[in-house]
Amino acid sequence: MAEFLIETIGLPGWLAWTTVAGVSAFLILNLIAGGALVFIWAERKIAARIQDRLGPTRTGGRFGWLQSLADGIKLLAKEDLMPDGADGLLFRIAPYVSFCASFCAFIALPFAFDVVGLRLNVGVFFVVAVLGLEVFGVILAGYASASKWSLFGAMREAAQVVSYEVPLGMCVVVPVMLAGSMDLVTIGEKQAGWFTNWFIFHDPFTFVIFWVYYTCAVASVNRAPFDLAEAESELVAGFHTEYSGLRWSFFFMAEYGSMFLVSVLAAVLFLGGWNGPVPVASLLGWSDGTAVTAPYAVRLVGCANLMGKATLGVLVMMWIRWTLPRLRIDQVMTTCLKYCTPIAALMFAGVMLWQLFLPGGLLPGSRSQAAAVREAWLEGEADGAPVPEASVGFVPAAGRQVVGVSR
Amino acid sequence: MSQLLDDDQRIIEFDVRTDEMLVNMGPQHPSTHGVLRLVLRTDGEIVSEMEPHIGYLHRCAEKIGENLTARQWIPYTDRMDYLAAMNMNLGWSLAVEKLLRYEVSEKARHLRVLISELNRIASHLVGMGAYGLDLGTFSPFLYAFREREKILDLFEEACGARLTYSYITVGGLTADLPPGWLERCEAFLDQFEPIIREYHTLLTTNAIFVKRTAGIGVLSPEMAIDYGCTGPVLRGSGVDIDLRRDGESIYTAMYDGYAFEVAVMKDGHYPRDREYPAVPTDAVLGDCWHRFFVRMLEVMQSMDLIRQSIDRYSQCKGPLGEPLKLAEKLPAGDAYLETECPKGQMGFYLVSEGAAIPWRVRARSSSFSNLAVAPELCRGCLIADVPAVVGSLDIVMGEIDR
Amino acid sequence: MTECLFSAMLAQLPLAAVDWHGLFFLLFAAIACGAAVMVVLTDNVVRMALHLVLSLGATAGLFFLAGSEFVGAMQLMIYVGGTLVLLVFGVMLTAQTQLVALKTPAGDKVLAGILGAALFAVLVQSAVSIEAWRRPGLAEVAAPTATPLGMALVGVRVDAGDSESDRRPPSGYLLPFEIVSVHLLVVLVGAAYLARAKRRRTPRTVELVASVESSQPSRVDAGASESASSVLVETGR
Amino acid sequence: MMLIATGTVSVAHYLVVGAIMFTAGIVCMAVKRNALGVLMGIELVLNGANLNFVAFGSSYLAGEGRPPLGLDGEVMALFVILLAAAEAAVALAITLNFYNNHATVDVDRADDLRG
Amino acid sequence: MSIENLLPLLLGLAWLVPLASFVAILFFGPRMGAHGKGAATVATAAIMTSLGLSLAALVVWLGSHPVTVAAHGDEHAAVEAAAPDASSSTVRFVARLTEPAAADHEADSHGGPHGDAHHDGHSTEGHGDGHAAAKPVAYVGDWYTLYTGGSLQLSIGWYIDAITVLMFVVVTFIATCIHIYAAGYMHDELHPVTDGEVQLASGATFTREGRFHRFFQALSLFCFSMLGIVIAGNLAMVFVFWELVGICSWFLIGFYFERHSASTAANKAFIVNRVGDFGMLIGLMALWGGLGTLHFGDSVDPTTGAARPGLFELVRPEQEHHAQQVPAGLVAFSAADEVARLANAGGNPDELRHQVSAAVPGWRQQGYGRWLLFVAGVGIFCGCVGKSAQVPLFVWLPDAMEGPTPVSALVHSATMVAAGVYLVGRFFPVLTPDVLLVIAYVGGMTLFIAATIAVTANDIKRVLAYSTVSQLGYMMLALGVGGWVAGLFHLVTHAFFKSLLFLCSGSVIHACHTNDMRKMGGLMRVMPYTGWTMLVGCLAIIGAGVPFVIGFSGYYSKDAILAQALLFSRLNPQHTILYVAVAGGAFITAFYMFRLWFMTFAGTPRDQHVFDHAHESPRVMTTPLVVLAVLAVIAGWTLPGGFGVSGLLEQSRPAGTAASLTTTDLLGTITIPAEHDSHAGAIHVQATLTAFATALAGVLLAAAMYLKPIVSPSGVAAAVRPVYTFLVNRWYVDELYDTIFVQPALRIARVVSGFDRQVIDRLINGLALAAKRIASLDAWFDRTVVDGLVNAAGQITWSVGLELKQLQTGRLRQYVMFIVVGTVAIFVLATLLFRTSLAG
Repeated sequence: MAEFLIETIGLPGWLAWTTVAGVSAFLILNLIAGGALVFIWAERKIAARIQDRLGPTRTGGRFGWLQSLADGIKLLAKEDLMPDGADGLLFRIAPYVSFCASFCAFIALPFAFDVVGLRLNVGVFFVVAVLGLEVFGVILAGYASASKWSLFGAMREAAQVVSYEVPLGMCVVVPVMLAGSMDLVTIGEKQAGWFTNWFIFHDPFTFVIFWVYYTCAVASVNRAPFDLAEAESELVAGFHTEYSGLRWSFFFMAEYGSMFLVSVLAAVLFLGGWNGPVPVASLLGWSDGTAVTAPYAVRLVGCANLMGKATLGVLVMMWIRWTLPRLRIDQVMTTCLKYCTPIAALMFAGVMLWQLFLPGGLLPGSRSQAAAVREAWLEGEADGAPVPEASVGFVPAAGRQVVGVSR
Repeated sequence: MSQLLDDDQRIIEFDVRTDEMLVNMGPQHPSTHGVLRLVLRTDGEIVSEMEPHIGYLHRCAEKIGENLTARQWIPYTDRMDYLAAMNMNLGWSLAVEKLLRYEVSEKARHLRVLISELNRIASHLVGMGAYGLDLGTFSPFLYAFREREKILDLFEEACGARLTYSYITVGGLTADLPPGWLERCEAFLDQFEPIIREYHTLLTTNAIFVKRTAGIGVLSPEMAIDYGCTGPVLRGSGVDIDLRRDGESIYTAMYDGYAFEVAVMKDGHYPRDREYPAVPTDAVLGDCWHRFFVRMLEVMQSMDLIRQSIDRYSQCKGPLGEPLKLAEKLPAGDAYLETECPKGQMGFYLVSEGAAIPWRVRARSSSFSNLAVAPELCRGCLIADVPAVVGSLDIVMGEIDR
Repeated sequence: MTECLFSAMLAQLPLAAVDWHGLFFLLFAAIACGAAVMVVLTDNVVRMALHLVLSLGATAGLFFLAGSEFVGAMQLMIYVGGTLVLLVFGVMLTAQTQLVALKTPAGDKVLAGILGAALFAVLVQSAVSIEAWRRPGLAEVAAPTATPLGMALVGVRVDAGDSESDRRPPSGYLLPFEIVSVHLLVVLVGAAYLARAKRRRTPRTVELVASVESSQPSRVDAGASESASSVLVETGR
Repeated sequence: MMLIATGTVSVAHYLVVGAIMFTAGIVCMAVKRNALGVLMGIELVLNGANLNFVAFGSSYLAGEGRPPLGLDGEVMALFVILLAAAEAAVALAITLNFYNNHATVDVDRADDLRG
Repeated sequence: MSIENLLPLLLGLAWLVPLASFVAILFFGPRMGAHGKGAATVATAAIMTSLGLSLAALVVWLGSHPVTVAAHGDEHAAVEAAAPDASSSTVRFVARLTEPAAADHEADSHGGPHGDAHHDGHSTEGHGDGHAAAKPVAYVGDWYTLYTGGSLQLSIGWYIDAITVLMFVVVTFIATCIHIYAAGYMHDELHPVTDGEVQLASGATFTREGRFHRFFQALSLFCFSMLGIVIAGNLAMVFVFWELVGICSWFLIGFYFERHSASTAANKAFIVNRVGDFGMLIGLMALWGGLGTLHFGDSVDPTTGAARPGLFELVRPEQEHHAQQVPAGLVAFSAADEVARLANAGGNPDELRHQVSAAVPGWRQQGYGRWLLFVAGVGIFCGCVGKSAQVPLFVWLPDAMEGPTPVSALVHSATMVAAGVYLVGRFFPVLTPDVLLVIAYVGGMTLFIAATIAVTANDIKRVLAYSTVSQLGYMMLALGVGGWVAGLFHLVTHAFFKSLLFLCSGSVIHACHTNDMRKMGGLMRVMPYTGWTMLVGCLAIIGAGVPFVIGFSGYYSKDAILAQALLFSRLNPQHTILYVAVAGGAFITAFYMFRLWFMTFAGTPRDQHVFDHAHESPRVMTTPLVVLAVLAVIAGWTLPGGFGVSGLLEQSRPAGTAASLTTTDLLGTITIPAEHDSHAGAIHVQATLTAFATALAGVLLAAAMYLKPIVSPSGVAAAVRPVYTFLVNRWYVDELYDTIFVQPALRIARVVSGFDRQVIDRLINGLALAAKRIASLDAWFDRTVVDGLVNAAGQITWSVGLELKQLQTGRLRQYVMFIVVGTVAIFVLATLLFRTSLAG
């Protein structure tokens, strides 16, 4: 887009880049805010339907589709209370820390093969890392509120999120291993084609590990049955007990943002990303560069695909929330450390062995192999300018016998 | 030195030490069933001590009873266990009738069984739904209330009120049933029966629910008896007492000819336990799960009793009989009667000096005794277990504070 | 035509000369240094932690700017997301009112300031004294280093020259990597063991425990009575 | 500001930032009485050092030729981060143990073994 | 997956599975079921898995290299089968590593394009002898390099050709049978065992825990080691597994180690083997010192990535049409003096290298290095002598019968003793005609000596043991006279029928609780399965068959040996004795085998008590017998399509050995005949008839002496009393060794110990006394002067410490400041001292 601005409109480079950055930020910000509105409304409707109710019906005419907006306006107008004895600075800053973490992670998320805020070479890692920062805001909020319930909530959240990052990380590494890259776009591209190319269907281990990932994702964004940090029957409202108004709504947006984020991540890592179950675009001969309009259409379809999958993930989370009771904190930790982590580790090893043994065969001695990898890499580098998605699979990719360089 | 340490019996190991905290759970807390205040002393997530503070709903009901005639006090009994007001009415009415040595008509007797058992179902539905809420699942609560609303509809039709009925009264009931009520009641029972299976799916057999309740808050039969626990709490610990079978004759006479089996585990089995989900392996007799399960069984039991009473009631010809006068003179003397209410054994005591207004009125509340055991059950558990334990006791503050 | 004019006008602005890399470097460096200084200046531990997060987060930004994406993400994940959460956890576990903000004698502060200034002078002097280090970088966008890094960890060095001596160590960083892994494991086990303290019960609490042990023998911390005066304060913190 | 105008960051810039962080960390260790504050000082020190490693290893910042450390710099930085995590875990455990035994985290009171 | 990847994978797994079983039993053995009963299941499952994988490998092999033409019967066909260039179906594949361009990363695959790509690259160039130029199909490569130093590369690798695959199948198959059999045989070990043969000092009976799982643990390790030898890609690996086999045999023979005889036998086997291994080590050193590689096949230099030729290529280089020659390395090594002379003449290393390589052919003509190659071959053969129990190191094998019978079966048929023969077969290309002659003579002696001893033995297992030794002699002889296929063919068939015989004898012992044949007789009635299967075994071992029509497996292999020996003796009349030994051995074999069978199964019971208690063995033991019996019959057959063991073996005939070769060397002129020449009509017919006649004569004699007592055995013994005594005492070999080696050693030891006690001890005692005196003097000095000094020092240190400890304030923050002060000070000092810059 920046090239387009520079070449066609003739803007100077810095302005073009600033514009692009601004537009991207605007889009993502609105995606989160708008997404939160939609999801909150959806959650209300879904919860209501699950519980034999109707949910909001009036606001906005039909289906109460403006209900979340109305609530938002109400929250804006509400007084921002701060308890006496609270640590003012931290109390104020906490919701923004949470929200920013959730927001920042969106930067690296691809929505179609080139619709991505910032294509990072270490995209997966970045997203998981930044997502982990969200807990910091929660801890600050819990501490700064000067409320025991908040403190309890914060402690629970800290313990839970730090623990669940372990199996989550392990699950995330599996697609990275299969794609041979930490770049989310590359990972998505590796799954192009029919739905059988999706990593979830790559082998039995990845199928299992997807569900482990989903469980851990639900836990790491604090949704039922792992919503210990805000368990209303125990801790009143957990870390945001003392929050109201806009600040509270920031926590809320961060929560829904993270929910959406982990769902998008699940879709990209396991469910083929923007690739539909059937490669319609390539079947129609729409692959890049053949028709002028095709890329845009492909991108749109890709976005829709990804959004659909991610939304499905979010809806399942809602479904779970309104169906299951909440676990106890020790049971949550047990689930993480005694079940998720070992299973993830086993599955990880399984995928690794699958990769090692099925396509190639026993790998011969490593010394000369290492030299070969090195040669290949240097050769590739000499070919031309370095390619961002260049990557080396440490494990032989399907159909290749030896470690090779994939580009 | 290390040898010394090893030998010292007074040395224990424990996790990272955190500061102890005093935490108020309630009186404005989402899961304390009304205005109960629980003061928790916690060490991290572990509750080392718990103390219930009560009295936020005290209305001097007993004192008021000493200034009203026996029938005039009926509405005040409604507000004790407001979730099972019919049973409260019945208890007080029977106590007064015991003093008067009065016997109601056969038709009134069957109608009283019908109405009080129906209210037992309603009460247990609230207990069950709210328990789910305590454990963090919202939907069963609404499913329970949906069915309870249908019972309240029936009550409204019979007596005009949805919560505070004052329907059963000294000497009978205030009015006979309207025409067609019995059919609607039967229709309700028919559609309600399969729904119980849903509840079992959502809660009783749900793995997380079992994890949260099985083996938690284990109440030994001895302790239950020592603390005077009654009702499902007592039966959940395996003590086979039900006043409908074991009570005073004036009360058991009401259930004469009714076939029912007390919902209590005997020899490792519940009555008719093939029809219900199996007891999970983790569950220990006397834990939260068993208390909950006993309530679920009692819902079924009450449905049976209602079906029987509908039969008998419709066979009774003749009038229902008028209740006693509003200012009926009471004979001098005293009477105490306990009845089996949904929450436990509710006792009413009155002393009369011969006037229409009793000289003394006292109530023995089952929830009060049941709550008293909560500190024992909560000692050493996690914070999350406190709502689970207190919820499983199914208390009503209106009855405790009176 | 007008567009061209417009863009020509824009090109005249001094902004056109802005080097974004330098700007962002300044931004992140300012945050990193400022927050680091704030860590020193703040007395409240929790706020110190906040500043530390800022500082380390900005450092991650500096890593990204230097082209070390992987290290930057690692910094975010392990340092900020893991280590600091752990620290804050520790702060909360020990968060008694009088401990949150311990005052330091002014003399110590002055002394430390002087020493710090001396150290800083030495460090800065050595940083700028080498001419080669002051030579500005070519600022060519280098290839991402994540993959070479991964290869280095398993023993393939793609950055080094061809000669045999350049390829030392021949096994790459596999061995250090394993050592670090084992080290981490040992450390974690040790830390878990260390944090499980043994305590002596005082006789008074023995009775108390005895009365409790019948129901929940293992969970009760009876040793708390030693510091009961401090922990039973109603305010909690 | 000069940087913005001339637009090139050199290794020395990173070194200076590292020096500031390092010094701040040292001073932090020297003045904080709270054990966790000392710990935070250590983290700052490690980070300052890390910046140096990355700066020397960065091909972006290097002038002609290969950067002085090359990939080794980044690998070192990685190991430093990992070991810092380990160090924090142990230090925290020690602190908690200290807190358990002394009901305080004041390092000035940790002088049981003084001469 | 292509075959060059698939075969190493399959065989590698087959090789490793027993190791896994060993590890599992090692760690969890006692916990596997009651008394470790599950260990048998684990070990059996492991070896069955190996068998399955080996069979799969065989199928894969046959899929790519079908055996289309018979090696037996039709000599022309055999010739063609041996000449791959004539039969296009046989792919000549040499690891592509020989290509200089192996540096690119494709080379890592140890594969690359299929061998067809450079099919016939050499043989079609039309040099004289197509047969000699044929190079067998082999897949080579390394899994893992353990160590690289200088030119030495120790690696775990594979060298897979037809015989490797075949040996895998044979070894795993027989091991499977034996595992199953042992699960039944060893069931006593499931419970505490009272060993009546152990005398305790107190006179009480000895009772110990059962060692069921330990038995299977060792068995698994044994299989692993044996398979390791078979798959090994280089001599170093062979040596390692060679020693592993040795230690396993030590475990297994000494399984009842409480028994004095068992522990002695185990030690004996071990020590005797070490003697041979010493020779092997010498051979190894000679090869490595001269050639710098121990790989059989061609390998890749680990540092440069260049191809480096293996042993076979060095000894029989391809450009010399695989004719044997002394490798340049060995020549230069032994011509060290000449090289030194060149070096002294000056010139840089490159020139020197050039000069040396130019001079090598000349030196080779002068005979340099020939001895070295001879020594290397004989050295390697020494190892084989030990392991395969050849003269003079055969004494351990009969004693090894102290182990449980399944062990005997395994040791004597498929594993340990086979290892030696296998190694000679594997190493065949490197062996010079002189070495071969040595081998042939050693084999001939062994075969004759062992056979004669077997005639007089009465212990059923001992008879079999000596027969094994004798049959091994056959194999060695066959290899020695150039019968490569014949020898290895006999190895395979012998594996089947000898394990069958041993298992049968085990069954008999199991039933009779005695080893003594003189107490048996007439067992056929009570043990029909055992009897019949043992009869099959006996028939197989004597090579029974209808001449020129069909026969037991031994018929084919023995015929081949006989024919080859006959041919050899025709071409080398001075060595006719070898043929005589073979023919005579055949006669004696037939005699003592049927003596055994008649004494055991035929006739009437000699000891009624034993007979009454005898019973047929359980199904788990008889089933392997039947299976093995079937194989003992058919293993030698060649199917109408041409498929057969010998055909398979023919595929891996070493390069350059298909033609006869006449050399004049260290031991005179020797002609090693081409093997296919022995199929020529005249030779073949004569050999077959001789074999048939000798075997028949032996059987008839046995029948005459033991079935129908026409000739009284005792009468015969009395008639040739000196000979009989000589044989009963096993040629006095043990006594000879005792006299030559053991007794002198003991005598020397006694003298030395006397010297130790009389002289050295006294000297030391005197020294000690003197030291004691001096010490008391010293003590006084110590107490007054030294202690005073030390105390003073301590006092000073203490008081200084008291002052200095003030410095240790315990204040963390102060320490930090100290560190900073120190750091800054070092910087400043450095600047002041070195004056360069502040940065130092």
